[in-house]
Amino acid sequence: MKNDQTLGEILRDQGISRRGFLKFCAATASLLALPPGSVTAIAAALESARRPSVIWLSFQECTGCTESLTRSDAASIEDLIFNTISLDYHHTLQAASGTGAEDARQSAMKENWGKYLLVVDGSIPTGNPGFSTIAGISNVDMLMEVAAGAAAIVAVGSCASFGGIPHASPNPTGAVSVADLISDKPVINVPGCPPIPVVIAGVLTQFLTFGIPELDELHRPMAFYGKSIHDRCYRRPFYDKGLFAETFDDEGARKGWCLYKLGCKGPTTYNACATTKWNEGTSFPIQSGHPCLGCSQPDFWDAGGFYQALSIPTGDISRAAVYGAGAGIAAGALMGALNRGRKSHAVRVHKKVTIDDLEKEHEK
Amino acid sequence: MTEIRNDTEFRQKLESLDHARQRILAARFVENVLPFCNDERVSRIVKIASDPHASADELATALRTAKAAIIDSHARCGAECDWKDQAGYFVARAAAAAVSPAGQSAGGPAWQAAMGSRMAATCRSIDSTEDNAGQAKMQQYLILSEFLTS
Amino acid sequence: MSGASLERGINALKEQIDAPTATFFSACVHCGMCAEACLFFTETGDPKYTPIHKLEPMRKVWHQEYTFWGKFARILGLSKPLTDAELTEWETLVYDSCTLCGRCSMVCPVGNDIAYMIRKMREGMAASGHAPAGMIGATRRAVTIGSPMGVKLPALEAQIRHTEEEIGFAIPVDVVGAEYLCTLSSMEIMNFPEYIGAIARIFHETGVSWTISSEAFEATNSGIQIGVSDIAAELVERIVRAAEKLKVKAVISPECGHAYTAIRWEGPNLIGRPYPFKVFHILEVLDDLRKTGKLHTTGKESRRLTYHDPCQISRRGGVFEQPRNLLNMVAENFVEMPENGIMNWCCGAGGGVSANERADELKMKAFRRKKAQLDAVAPDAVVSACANCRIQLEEGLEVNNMDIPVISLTETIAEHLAGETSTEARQS
Amino acid sequence: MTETEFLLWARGPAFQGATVIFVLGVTFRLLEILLLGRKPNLAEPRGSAMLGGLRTIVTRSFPDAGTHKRSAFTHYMGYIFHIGFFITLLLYAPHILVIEKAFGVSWPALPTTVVDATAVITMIALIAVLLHRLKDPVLRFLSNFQDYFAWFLTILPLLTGYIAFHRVGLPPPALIAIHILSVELLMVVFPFTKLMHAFTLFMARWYNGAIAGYKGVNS
Repeated sequence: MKNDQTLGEILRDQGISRRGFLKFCAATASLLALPPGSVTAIAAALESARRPSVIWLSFQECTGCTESLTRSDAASIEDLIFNTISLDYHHTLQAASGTGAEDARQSAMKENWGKYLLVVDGSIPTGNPGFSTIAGISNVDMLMEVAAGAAAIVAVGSCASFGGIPHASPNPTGAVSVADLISDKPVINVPGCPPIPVVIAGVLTQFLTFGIPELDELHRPMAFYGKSIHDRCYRRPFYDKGLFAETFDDEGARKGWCLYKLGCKGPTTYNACATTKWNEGTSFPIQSGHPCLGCSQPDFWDAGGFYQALSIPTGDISRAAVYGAGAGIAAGALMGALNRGRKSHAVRVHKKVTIDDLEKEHEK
Repeated sequence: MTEIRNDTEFRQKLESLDHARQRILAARFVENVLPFCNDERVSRIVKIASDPHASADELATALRTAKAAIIDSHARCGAECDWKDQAGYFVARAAAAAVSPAGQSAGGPAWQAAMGSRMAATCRSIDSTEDNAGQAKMQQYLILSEFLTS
Repeated sequence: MSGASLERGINALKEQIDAPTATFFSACVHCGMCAEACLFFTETGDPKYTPIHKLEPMRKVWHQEYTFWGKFARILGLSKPLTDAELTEWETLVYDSCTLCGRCSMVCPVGNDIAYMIRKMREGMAASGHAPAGMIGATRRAVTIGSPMGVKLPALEAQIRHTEEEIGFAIPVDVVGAEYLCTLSSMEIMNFPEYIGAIARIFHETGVSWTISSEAFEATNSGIQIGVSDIAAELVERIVRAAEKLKVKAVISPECGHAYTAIRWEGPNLIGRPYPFKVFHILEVLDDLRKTGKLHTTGKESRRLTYHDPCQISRRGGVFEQPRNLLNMVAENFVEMPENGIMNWCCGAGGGVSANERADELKMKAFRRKKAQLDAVAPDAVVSACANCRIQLEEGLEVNNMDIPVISLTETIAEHLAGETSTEARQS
Repeated sequence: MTETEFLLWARGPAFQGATVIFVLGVTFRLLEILLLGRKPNLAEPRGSAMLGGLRTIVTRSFPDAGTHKRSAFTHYMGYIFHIGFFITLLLYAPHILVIEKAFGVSWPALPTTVVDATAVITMIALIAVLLHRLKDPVLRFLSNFQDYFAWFLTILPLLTGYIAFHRVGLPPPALIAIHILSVELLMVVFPFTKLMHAFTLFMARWYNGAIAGYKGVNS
């Protein structure tokens, strides 16, 4: 891997025609909802982009994000991009291991100090450093060390973005997200469990060409996380008409009606599943008949059950009502008794009103 | 001097008279009990009633004043009753009957005026000892018989 | 310590407040619709005459005495206890501007029976010395003399003698074992004695056995108007004793509004026991005679007649079909006022307002509501069945110089009696 | 406290607490009222009090022509916002899910866009009612703090619900949480304000109808 070649030169070495490359840039431009005119800008930027050095740190993660990233099942342009960027450290993908791997990381950092891109997946345990280490170095220390020289950090997956499953209560390892620890460097969250492959590639492309993309309040690129699943869901008309599947295999489910009643978190989940879909646009959870879990939202594991709507009570309301009624009856009976006592007292002390009692003492 | 023995006969003779003469007779009956009423409007009404040539609208205005006199003199609900004032109220009603047009009430103006006057006399006698009611009836018989013979 | 006092007033209110009262105060949503049903508001436009507002003092006693929140607020000093000054201010609202007509109770969307509560609030007002002078005088006379206007037995006997002469047969007095005991209201005895002749002739014609009691001829009950149940019970007790002594089967309430409410509906609850006899309004008796075919009338009034429903008889009493049945017997041109029957508009003088001089001006203003109804119908005469309504209608029409005679339904029926004792037949 | 935790708290313990206070408060107030009791009527009845009462509960919702003409505005606006409020509450799919989760009963829902429109109409009617309460001399004279506070308590859930539905401003979980909190505020204060008329109305109408029915009058 020669570091000084530009992306354009490398692609041509791989036999990618100029047209093929421009087609990829057009696809990405449309994906990012950029105007057609920007295709040439993307092409120029990509072509001349120095091969960025990328250090990929994996902490408390299930490698799902990496799996989604590499999608070993089919080679694709995204694949080639990753071949062309200088992925200097990825302890799952790289051949080296042990001190060799660490030396490669140290040298990459030294050479590209301040310019390399740090990609993190997995959450960082702060409970006890021993929970998760690489080469004897705790994730926290390694993150701090590598982040110091990074130009920007991309947190891939819900674990790195919001803490993910390790962070789910009771969060035994004290797992936190990247943004919880790093505040001096720009952090781009690419949540999802896992995120959509094309979204990861899209974010990196957008970063390479335009730098830090526009982010929402959860630091997620607006290009992919600006709209909720609900807004783009093909079943939305059923929701509007009030046609819902009541159970997983009932008539409504088979007719593809809205899965809101089965706990779909589409309305409160912001991601690109409904548009870009998964596995090259084959399908996405709702299309396959399963409610969206809201995996790109913080704490979606603890959001009160995947198969319950987000806005329904979690506690036992009828029991609460029974307790309320019981207490109410007891207190009410007491107050009622007090009232009756007070009233019968008034009746007892009643002095018969005669015609001499119709005027006040002095007026008589 | 035809003798009138009882009210049935008294009423028959009154109802047999034509409206104008009944009115004059009614005026006489009311005049008889006029002292019981201190509302001078009533005495004016009696004068108009007793005038055989009184015009229709004179009678109509008299009737309206009579009605006003009735309203002003009737006993107020819940107020302490004063039978002397109440006598005045019935004199006013008798006067109103005298000047009311034909067919207004059963028995005709003369009979109504007679009854009203007798009621006025009854009211006067309530708080006092003498029996005005009986005298009023006899006087009415006398007035009628004098009227019939004249 | 005799005499009225704030403490006795508040105690009276505490006695009167019951589940319906508490429900009503908890249901009122301040929607203002009761104002639109009250002629004292519609004819003056003054918001203070809004019916529910007239109950504010009692609402405060309820809130402070019978609710947790109210008691708590009072302990914290957030709500001040009722003062005598407040009751003084409310006198003109609870008495002068309310005839207990109950129209507000018919329109309240949440169903508050506001008249039911005004009747109760007056118990507190009277016991604390806030009843109007005129009504106190009338009540005193009712208890001491037997009639709110001071009509004594000799006066009634004189009226009876006069009527006997007029109708030509005797009027039964103190007849033991008669079927009906007839009571009379002072207003009738004084202003409309023809009523006595009318019922005498009707009962004579239809062969009804009846009597008047010399011990309890007075039907009215100023106790329920002023709001003193103790006195009201005493007045009712007199009639009950007389009825029991004369062993009558039923007592007839005359052409008077509140007398019917007092003897028919409140009486048994006032004296604490059901009657051993029935109670009817005179119109109920007449209609019954009509239904059983005993009552025959001839000739029809050609004049355009309309009927004014006295509130205590129709809306608060339930006697509203009978007058129509009777009127249709004797009137060919009977036309209903807009909003009649149980939704009629009050004449403005009931519930003791006519006995309260302070309310005279307001009473005449309130009459304009009835004037509007009469303008809409333009009758030749107004028929009604309450002496107090008749006086108010006569005065109101006079003040508005409308020349419409006001006649009694019972007297009109009597005039049209078909039998031998009617005026035409008497010649024989 | 992230939005999700905020929402979890709002729809969890907070909603349970509000339910307890609501049911406790209403039961307490109803007993506080009913246990005052009522004297039996010794007069001879002409009609049936029970039937009269039940009858008035229904008929009092349909005023006669004269009464209607005199308070047409109050009638129309009152009907619109009450019916609108209940449609929004009872015929909107997510609400039905809440009821189903709480009490196990469920029924079909209206299309969500229809409910959304109804909520808007309801809010407009409520605002109209407020303006009327401020302008009309009788209403301005009668109204106290509680009237305006009850109005606020009623429109708040509609407003926050509308915002949550359209996901404007804050992230949706926060909006839903705020909406649920506004409902809880309504539930907690409900028993101690005139909102109790939702329950006492039926008792009051029954008493009214019974008192009149006993005397043979359909009130």
